[in-house]
Amino acid sequence: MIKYFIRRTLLTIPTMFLCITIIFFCLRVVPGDPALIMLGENATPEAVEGLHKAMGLDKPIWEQYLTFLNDTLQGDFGKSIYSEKSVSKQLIEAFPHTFNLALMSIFIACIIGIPLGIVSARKHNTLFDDGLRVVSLIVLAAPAFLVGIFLLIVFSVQIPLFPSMGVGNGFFEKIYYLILPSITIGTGIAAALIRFMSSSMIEEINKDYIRTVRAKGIPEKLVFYKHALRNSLIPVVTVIGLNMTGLLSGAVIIEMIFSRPGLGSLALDAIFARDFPVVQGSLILFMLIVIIVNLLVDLSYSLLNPRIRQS
Amino acid sequence: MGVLLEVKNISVGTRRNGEFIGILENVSFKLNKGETVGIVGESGCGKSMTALTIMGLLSKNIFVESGTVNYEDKELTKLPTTELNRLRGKEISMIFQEPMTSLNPSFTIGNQLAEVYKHHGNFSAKEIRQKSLEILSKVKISDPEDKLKAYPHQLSGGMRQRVMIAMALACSPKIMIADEPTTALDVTVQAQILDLINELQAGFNTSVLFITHDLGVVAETCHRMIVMYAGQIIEEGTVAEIFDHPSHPYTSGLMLSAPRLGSAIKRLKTIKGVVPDIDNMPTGCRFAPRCPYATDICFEKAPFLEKMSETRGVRCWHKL
Amino acid sequence: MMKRIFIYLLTLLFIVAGCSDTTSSDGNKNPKKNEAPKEKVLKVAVDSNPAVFDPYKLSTNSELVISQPIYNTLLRFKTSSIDIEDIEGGLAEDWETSKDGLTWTFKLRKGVQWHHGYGEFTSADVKYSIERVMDPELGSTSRENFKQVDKIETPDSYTVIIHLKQPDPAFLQSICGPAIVKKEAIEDNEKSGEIRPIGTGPFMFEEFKQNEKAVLVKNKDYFLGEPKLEKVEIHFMTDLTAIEIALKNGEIHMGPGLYEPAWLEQMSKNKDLTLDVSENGVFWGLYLNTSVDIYKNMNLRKAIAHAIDIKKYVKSRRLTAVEPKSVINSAVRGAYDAHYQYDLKKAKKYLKEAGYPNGVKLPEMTIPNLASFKGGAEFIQEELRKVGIELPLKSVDMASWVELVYSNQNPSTTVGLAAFGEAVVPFRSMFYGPSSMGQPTAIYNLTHFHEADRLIEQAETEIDRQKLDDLYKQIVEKIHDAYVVIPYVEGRSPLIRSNKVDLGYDFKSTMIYMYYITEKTDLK
Amino acid sequence: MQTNETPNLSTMKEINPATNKTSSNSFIDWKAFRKNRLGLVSLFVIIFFVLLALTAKWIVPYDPLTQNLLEKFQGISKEHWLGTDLNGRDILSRIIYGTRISLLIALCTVMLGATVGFAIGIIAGYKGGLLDDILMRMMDAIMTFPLLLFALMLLMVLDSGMTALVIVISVGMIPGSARIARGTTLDIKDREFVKAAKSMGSSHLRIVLTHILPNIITSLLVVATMNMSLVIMTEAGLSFLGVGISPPTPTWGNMIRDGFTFITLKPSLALYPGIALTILVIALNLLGDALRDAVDPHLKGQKK
Repeated sequence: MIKYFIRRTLLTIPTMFLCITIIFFCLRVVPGDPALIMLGENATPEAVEGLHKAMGLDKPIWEQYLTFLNDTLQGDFGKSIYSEKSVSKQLIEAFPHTFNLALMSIFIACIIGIPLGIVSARKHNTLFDDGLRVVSLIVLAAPAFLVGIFLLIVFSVQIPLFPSMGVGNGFFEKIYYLILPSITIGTGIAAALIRFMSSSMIEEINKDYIRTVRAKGIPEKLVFYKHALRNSLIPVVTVIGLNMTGLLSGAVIIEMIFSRPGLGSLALDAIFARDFPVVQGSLILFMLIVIIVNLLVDLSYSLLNPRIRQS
Repeated sequence: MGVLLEVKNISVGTRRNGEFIGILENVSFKLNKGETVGIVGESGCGKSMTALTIMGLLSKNIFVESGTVNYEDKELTKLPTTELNRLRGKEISMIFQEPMTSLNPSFTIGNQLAEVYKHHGNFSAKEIRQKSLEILSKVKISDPEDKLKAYPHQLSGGMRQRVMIAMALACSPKIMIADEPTTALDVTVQAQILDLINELQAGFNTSVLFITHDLGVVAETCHRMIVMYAGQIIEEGTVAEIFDHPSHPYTSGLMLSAPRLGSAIKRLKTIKGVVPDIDNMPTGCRFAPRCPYATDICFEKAPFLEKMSETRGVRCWHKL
Repeated sequence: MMKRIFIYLLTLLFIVAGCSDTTSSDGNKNPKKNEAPKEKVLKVAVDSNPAVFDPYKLSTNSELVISQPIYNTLLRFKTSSIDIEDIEGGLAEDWETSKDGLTWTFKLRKGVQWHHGYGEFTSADVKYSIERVMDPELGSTSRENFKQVDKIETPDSYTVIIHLKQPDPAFLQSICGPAIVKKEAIEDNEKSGEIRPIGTGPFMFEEFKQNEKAVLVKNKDYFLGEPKLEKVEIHFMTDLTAIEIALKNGEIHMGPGLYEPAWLEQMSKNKDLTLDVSENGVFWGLYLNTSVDIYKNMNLRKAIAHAIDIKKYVKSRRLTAVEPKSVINSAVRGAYDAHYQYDLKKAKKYLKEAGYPNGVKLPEMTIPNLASFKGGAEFIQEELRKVGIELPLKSVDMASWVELVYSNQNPSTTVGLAAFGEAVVPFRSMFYGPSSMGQPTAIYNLTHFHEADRLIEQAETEIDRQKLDDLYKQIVEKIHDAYVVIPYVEGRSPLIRSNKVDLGYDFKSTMIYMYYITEKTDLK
Repeated sequence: MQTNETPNLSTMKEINPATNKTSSNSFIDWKAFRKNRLGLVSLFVIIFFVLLALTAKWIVPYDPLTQNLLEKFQGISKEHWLGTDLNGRDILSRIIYGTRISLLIALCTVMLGATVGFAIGIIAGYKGGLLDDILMRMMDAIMTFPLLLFALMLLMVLDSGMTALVIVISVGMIPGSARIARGTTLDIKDREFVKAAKSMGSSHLRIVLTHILPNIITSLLVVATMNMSLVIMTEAGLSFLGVGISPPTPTWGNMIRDGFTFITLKPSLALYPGIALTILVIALNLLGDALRDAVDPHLKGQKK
């Protein structure tokens, strides 16, 4: 099993290298010059020149790329062009908020998605199942920012139950502030989970080993919740993993609506301000999160499925 | 010998846009204590369906139209699942054809074996472990200690079939239904499993309902045999009687198309034609279109299962 | 079974680890709803994220809002006024100017302390600050206003004498610009890489959290008296709808409003919110780039100018807009009357004379994708469509738009500019030949208009009021006759505050798109 | 005792009425598809939207671009069935006009993304070896990118016209379809009939065209419908971030964006295009499901 993992991690290195290069060159090609933006209305040409030298943008592309590469490998993402604050500090500050949001959303998605998926599988082909399917489709199809603003208006303005902005400090307050945004994202993923859970559950129920279990006289509840559920959980874990990437990029808009700091809004502002070091830093961190999540999914995959654990 | 299980005029089928389509047509037979009865027939003749009807394991869209399955004083087809579950695995158990897919890949053998004991008796964990080891050695599985911790994919086909048998016989049931247990295994393992079943059958004095398409297996293990064709029983009797003198053309056709070691016949005889489709069953005798001896009557009037003796019966107008 | 429990435990563990944010530096760990109720914390919302904290390089409004309470300037406008007459002493108690306007002497306040124990404020700090603004390396946004400064003398620690090469009518208002900073503080920050602006103002910088908020805490020994508020939190909320909701919830006390009258009407109905509109309007105009061939044609420019019904647009904006009076902000001294009469027949006539009898397709105009730009541009596009002039629009993000404008590639531009004080400053940057975009000495001359260069040069050094006003009149006339800029609205930025806020001054106008926060501001 | 080999009567599974007639699994079994009610309804909805898009120019009650600033934020009225927006333009006509662009973008993006993705998938699956690894690593690289931010950056490079939008979003679609194509190719490649074809010396291209492509076409269709909904949502997201189609052309995305600023004043401004978007996305998903069922016989038994 460990050999399997080493191979998987080694495979990610070329991917990461490819991503870093794409990020670097894509940014250099994007129109808009950070010095101009910073100087705003009265940016005199020599001031622009001075800033370029300060930012090291005057050096040839290849040199910039090489310095960028060996900095990144040593984990130093450089300093923000504007505030000269070190990028890694900004990332460390922004990362926990996105991480909490992602985790809480997945948590809510599982709490809603998995049980409803099971129920929909048990009550297959009934009215309830069809109803659930349509509802989950509506939630899946509705754009996240509409759902978000809807929750905000109802649960924050009309019924002043939840705060509409900020992150709060202290463990419980953070959760309290997380509820609305994570429900917005969570329901979307839950909808996908329901559909996936239900179809994978149905597939398991019709497998041969279920007939053996029933022939052993095991009560229907156990047949369903012990045997069928266990095997149908495996593909669901991959769905969560896949949704993770979508979630991180979707979080950008949710962080905007709920005025939450985080990796998404950091990257977004940096792109608009052409703050290359910050963009590079946050996208690389994005990438690391996704790769780690995929590894975690593989880990839980083998945890659940003994056959892979042995191979 | 007391009658253990009696299947009376069972008809099973499904409903497709309103119209009822029969799969089994009033199948009746008895199973006595300690006896092994074989059900033989081509694939699709309904032999597995009969077994699933007894066990109450029919899939959702197939149901029992009429007829009863009596076991001791209970009528199995009407029993609610909770009560049926008290019998299944304890008094009537079943093993299946595909050992590769019949065990849950995510649980250890020990876990799946212990389940049977847990639900059919209140044993302590230690007792369960003890009984599991005992039953595993009974089915001749080498070093049962490791096997308890092993996962199904780590065992060979034959080994898995032995585990299935162990699970079936764990609570020394009165009846064991074996649905083509050896078909998916290669010949050498097939023989070991058959010997094992015979040995255990004698040891536990369990009566076995053996479903197969292999006449050789029937000859070797069964006392009585039933031949089924297109959802009907067309011939029944002791193995000796039928092998000695098959009186239904289909049965004799089956016998002749089975190659015999050392027999002079070079080319095997085959039965021409194909099993009729269930949603357009021929009127009259269902074997008529393929029967060399068929006459007009066979096409118009459906023959009934004529009882020639206590054990013997044939459904044919021109018995051989 | 064990496996499943283990997984649930694992996820729970993650959440606990994730939430108990190791980097949270603020004090109280106990999860009370917010600080002790009695502690007065004013919460301000701004709709952009600060990027720069150097007071001489401010660009977004969030940076202006953060710096305002931290720093003082030598002289300053009376709070919330933009009238030159209202200029009063700031860190300088008193000042005089020599008759020839070349020497300015400032008497400094005594006993003013820098934040965080950086010592007493002296004339050396003033000298350092002004020389830092003038330093080309730094590239400060207001370097242009100090080009006449010859040298700065500090005879003693409480007097500063500034000598000018030539008299500068706008120098008085320029002195109110740059914040006075402390040399040692700036050097310490550069070494530590920390963000910690140091000033002398009523509030001191405490904490900055990227994309979340900046926290200022009161400066107890502020020379104009101890501030009433305990803390000021400036929240960065990029979505206006989120700000509106926070205002209604009371989570935020002050925030920017939306230019949409229907929205403002609805907000003004809310009984615990007050709506203010800043009197100094942002002057929005369509600037035609005459370096582009098609716009060299005067008749075409005339046709465009007369085709836009400014009154209708201003009327549709109701209280957040006034009709532009001149070619520059009406609050500017020297903004003499000059506007184009809306007359479709005239427009069509000029169009025919310009050689486009059956309409023309203008080159594509790029605008940033901000609501303030989009509304106006779409209005102009629609007005021109009625006379057969097609103006295709392309919306890009701010950075790309800035680059396009600076490299003189935008054939026409709509932009909103704030200006106050002497007209010579906007004339110098917007209508002076050498300031045209794309040239080495470019400032913000989008139209490449240069017919009034001589007049502007004279005005730059004319301190006699009568002569100066006469020059302004001629310049406005020349710009107006050239039809290079077509003003369409003077937007007045709406601001919203909770009734709990007592500003401590009566609000008239603002230069930082937000209420000023002073030591008198209080929370009821 | 050595039992000799008995006639191996084929061990077909017990009769299962639903799959009685074995349909060749490469083409859609329209009979089954017709039975799936939800699938049919969604097909009609999509056809309705396509018709709407095609005839947008003629059936639009008002010119979607004309503003009349005095009639801003009107509610539902006789002339304006869905009221007017912030510049006094008729919302209904803008939604109809928006359909045209949103569907156009969805269609082109999916086709571009799917074809490129499938091509890469087939080559990777068929060739295997180093090429397979390289291509798959590139797919992973794209997969790890946050689609929205990546599209945002690309859009700035290529300026924000319709073609740029299509190219940018289709990049996000490629990895998904490539993976599916590769999976199907690997699966079919080892099948006997492909080996047989190879042994008869038919060229690689012929094998791909005759054997692999037909089987993939059907999953291409299923993936296409699913991705379409993803594309429309991404376009809406991009417009929300302020990038995407320039004004004044209405797309559902930028209509929702404009409506968003006045959500508390007049929620319908953002809700109406939002509802239209949701209906189309649901229809596309249901159609995708129905197609997948019609294609994949083994799943058919359980569904209805």
